[in-house]
Amino acid sequence: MFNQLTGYLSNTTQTPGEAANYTWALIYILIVFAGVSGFVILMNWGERKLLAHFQIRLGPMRVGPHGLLQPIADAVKLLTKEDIIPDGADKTIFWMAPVWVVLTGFTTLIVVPFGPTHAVTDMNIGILYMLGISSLGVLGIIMAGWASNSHYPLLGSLRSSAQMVSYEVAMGLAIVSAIMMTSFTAGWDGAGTLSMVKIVEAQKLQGTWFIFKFFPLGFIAFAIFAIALIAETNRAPFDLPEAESELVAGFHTEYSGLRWSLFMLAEYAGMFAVSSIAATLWLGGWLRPFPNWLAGPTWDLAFAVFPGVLVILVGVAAFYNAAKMPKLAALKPQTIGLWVLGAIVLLLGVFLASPPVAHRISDIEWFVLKVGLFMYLYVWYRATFPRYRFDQLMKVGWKVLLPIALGVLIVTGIVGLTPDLAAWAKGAR
Amino acid sequence: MKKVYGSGIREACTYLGQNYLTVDSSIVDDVLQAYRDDEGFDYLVDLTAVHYSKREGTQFDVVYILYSFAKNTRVRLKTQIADGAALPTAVKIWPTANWLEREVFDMFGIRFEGHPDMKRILLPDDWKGHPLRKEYGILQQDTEWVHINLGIESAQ
Amino acid sequence: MKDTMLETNRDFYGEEWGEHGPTVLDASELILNMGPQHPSTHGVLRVILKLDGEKVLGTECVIGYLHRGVEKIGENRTYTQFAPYVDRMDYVAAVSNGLGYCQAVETLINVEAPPRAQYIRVILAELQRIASHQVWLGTHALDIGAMTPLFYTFRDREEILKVFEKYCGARLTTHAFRIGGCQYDTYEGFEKEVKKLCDFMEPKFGEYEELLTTNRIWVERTKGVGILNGDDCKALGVTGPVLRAAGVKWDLRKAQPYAAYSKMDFEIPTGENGDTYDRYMVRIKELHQSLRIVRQAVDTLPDGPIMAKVPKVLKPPVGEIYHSIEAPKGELGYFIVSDGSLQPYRMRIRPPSFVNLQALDKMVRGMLVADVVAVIGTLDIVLGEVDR
Amino acid sequence: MKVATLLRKIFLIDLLKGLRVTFKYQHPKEIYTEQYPLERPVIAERYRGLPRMNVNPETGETLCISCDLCAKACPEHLIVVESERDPVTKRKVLKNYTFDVSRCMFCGLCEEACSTDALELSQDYEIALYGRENLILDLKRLESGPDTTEYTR
Repeated sequence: MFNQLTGYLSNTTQTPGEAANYTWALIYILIVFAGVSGFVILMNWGERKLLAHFQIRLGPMRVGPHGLLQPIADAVKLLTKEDIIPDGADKTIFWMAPVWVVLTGFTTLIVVPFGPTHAVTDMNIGILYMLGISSLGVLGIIMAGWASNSHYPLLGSLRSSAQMVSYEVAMGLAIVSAIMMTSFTAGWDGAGTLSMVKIVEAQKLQGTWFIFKFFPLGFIAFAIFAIALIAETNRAPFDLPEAESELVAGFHTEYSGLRWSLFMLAEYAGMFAVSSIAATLWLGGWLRPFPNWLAGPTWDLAFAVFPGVLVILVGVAAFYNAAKMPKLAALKPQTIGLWVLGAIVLLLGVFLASPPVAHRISDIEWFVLKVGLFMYLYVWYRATFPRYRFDQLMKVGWKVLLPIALGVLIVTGIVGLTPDLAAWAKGAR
Repeated sequence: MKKVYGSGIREACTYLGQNYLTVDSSIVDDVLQAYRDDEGFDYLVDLTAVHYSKREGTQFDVVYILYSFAKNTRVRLKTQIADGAALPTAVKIWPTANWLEREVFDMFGIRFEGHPDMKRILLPDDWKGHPLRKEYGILQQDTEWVHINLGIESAQ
Repeated sequence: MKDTMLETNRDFYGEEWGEHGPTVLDASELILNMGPQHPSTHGVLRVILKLDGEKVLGTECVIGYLHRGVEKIGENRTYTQFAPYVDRMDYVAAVSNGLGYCQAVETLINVEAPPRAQYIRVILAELQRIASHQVWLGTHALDIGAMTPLFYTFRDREEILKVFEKYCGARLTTHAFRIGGCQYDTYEGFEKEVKKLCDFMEPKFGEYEELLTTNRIWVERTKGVGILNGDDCKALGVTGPVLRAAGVKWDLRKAQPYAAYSKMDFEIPTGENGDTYDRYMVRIKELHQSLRIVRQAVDTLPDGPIMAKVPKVLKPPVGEIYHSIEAPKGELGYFIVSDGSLQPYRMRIRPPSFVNLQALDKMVRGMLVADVVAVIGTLDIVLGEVDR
Repeated sequence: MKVATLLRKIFLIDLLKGLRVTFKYQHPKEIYTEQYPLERPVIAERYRGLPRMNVNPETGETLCISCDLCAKACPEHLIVVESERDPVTKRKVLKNYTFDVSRCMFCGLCEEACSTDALELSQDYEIALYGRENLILDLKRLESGPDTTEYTR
């Protein structure tokens, strides 16, 4: 037991799942669960704040410094709210739906590779597993829509299912083209991989992120995936299932309190999961940027420390803001809170930036940074675009994305095989 | 401008530069049709009524305001009917009249024959009384309705 | 009330809709109650949709949730006293309402407001048109899913409201004009401030357009949606930008000029197809035209009195009059019958929103649920005016 | 032209244009929100707010001459002027004056009707109170002005 606990700390080749180290696997599951939940809370605040800034507003400001405690206040509110089950609802399914959605949302996360060893487990069919489980989430949405016995949720859930089915095709094809790229790794004998960890390793070995591979093919595939992932997570401009101005709140119209917050939790977890697929497949997962151009141990250290330095900067920004706060009696607790927050963030940043820690977990930090980039894009899109209509959404999915994805797939295959073909032609002659 | 329609036309004059025509309620339909088809008044601006409670017999004036895009002129057509009497609907001439006639029915209780959906529009369907009649006080309300549907004694 | 609704709409709902709601889920038709509490019915409009899947087979509007009996109030107030009430009909364009009312009563008592008052009226009414169109654009974009234009338009509208507040002391329900002219003269620096406002506005309109005009999602959502051609518009009595988008070049400011509009140089923007996109473009162009009018009016603002000679106790002669103006939403008419007393005998208001809303059914038949929302938005209705 | 439109479509120029606008406005200095109790809006001079009865600053006597014009001008009939005739001077003396702000729509007609500048709609806009009955103001409250509200979180 103890052995299992300490032994893994020095293990730098295998994920706990692979090493059959159940204690650490459990710890990782808890870390991932807690981490993603924390991320959801942060994201909740971040989205509101970001969206507000896009829209020349301030966003939450009153609860805690710069509204930082707003998610907690909201959580308390949601937990203490009356839990309403509509009269005509199918109670069992109504009860099951949010649980199901959360379950599928979090189960996908066990194969997400935060680092070469930082994943709960590494399956050899990792990406397939992720796609499969995440598409099960739609079942929960249909359950919610059906069980509510109300028109808006029903329409919302039907839209959702149709949308997921059609966008999964384009998404799958884009993924296949990335997987195909893994098979061009020198020394792998043309064998690709579905394992999330191996996909990143392939990018490391090939010395390029797949977004830049066979430019612009990798980029197009990435773009298709980037569009499909918004549709997959029901976010604007593809947020038809919850289209606020049409269907009130879509499939979760009849939900309130805790159950509703479960849907939100699942939505953000789903966003995290899908973004992590994109980061893994095209943005090099946990790999730091510029591995070839800025190589060498000095640069390695610099890049390892970089995320920690970012956190330190956030802390400094908090201090700066606290110093700039108007000196009013009413704002005193807020100012003090901001000082304390700045101190905590600063300490965290120093801890993360200290070289031993940084070396061990800088890959996690890079991964989270990349996912964070996607989160920013999510909010940015939401702030800018109108919503597609249902039939237009289908049109974009089937008539635009699918053909392009197919074309990219074929061209990728041809381009990738050209050296082999040339060699074969030479040999044949 | 003014057309001769036998004895049906009671009065045709201009007040402050605005033309109006008073016709008998029996020929209102024909006159409206003629105005649209022959004179090109293709836009029914408004349809409303006025309640002259002190007048004997024909208590209500129903007013049609017509406009012609081509001539850029407006004309008012008035007809007088008694309480409880009905007028032919103008919906088949101008679809606009649909809601306007419903509003007149709602507010004055004047029925329009042949209207596709003659029911109240602004007030609740089972409200009693027609508020724009002169005998309906400004503070008056259908207390029974308010009591049953809103569960309060008074909405004021 | 619900049950009686069902009773009277038996043929609309179909028989299986019993007393307790839909017990049988009919696979072919779905009755969807949109409103009165719904995010995008612009107030308390209730639209009952008959759907086949998401396709709209028919609609029925239930209105009157905001009925306040403005016409009845009008019969019980003196002419002066009624003026603040009209502000509360179309509450996003209060100045236009007040302008129409004052003009109507002035016609009735045969008084003309002095030129300076006329110009001030034009300036404020056009600023109000801009503000109203901005509210429309923001909410319409929000209906279609673009959240941000709402905040940008409301920010810019705020500047107009600040001018209103400085001029007449209120932002929304302004009560800016009185019968016979204006109560207030311009404040110090009014001209400069309005000109600055115009310069501030122009680039902002460009921003709205950058966000929407060429955006492919916006174009797809609006082009070919809710088509209403010119003949339909005339038959349904639809006026305002909706009529102009259908290609009918008709604007009361040009057709029957009132206030100082006859001295202004401006164009009437028109559309071609009469779809939602054209209506959007017409209104955007109208924003620019309004700015043009405001600039001209400020430049040529004459000096002189702001109030005509109107008796303190207003007793118009016996008679009746109809006067209408081009409100931001269409033709806003006042039909006033006077019996020679202090109070109007009959005060009929012809609201543009009420008549325009009638066209909803024709516009959305065969469209999808999402289009209903877009069409309600594009009609630019204000429920305060629909229900009065 | 055709090619240009096509290229614009492929490179998503239309979408990027919108994204640029929203990106630009992220800057904190563009924020338009007013942090209300901390920052208070500047009220225009002509603002029509809570009514106030002015008193003669030297003698402290009311300026109201009980002419009842404001009550007649009010569309909502919410002003009640109570006065009695002074037996000596034969002039009307104001006894009480009630103003029901709960029904007031701040149209300013009473202010315009007043011939002595006694009644004025002041620039106080924070007039929310607990209970409708508190909004019926009598002469004393109209003269003293509103109770100042302090905001301490």
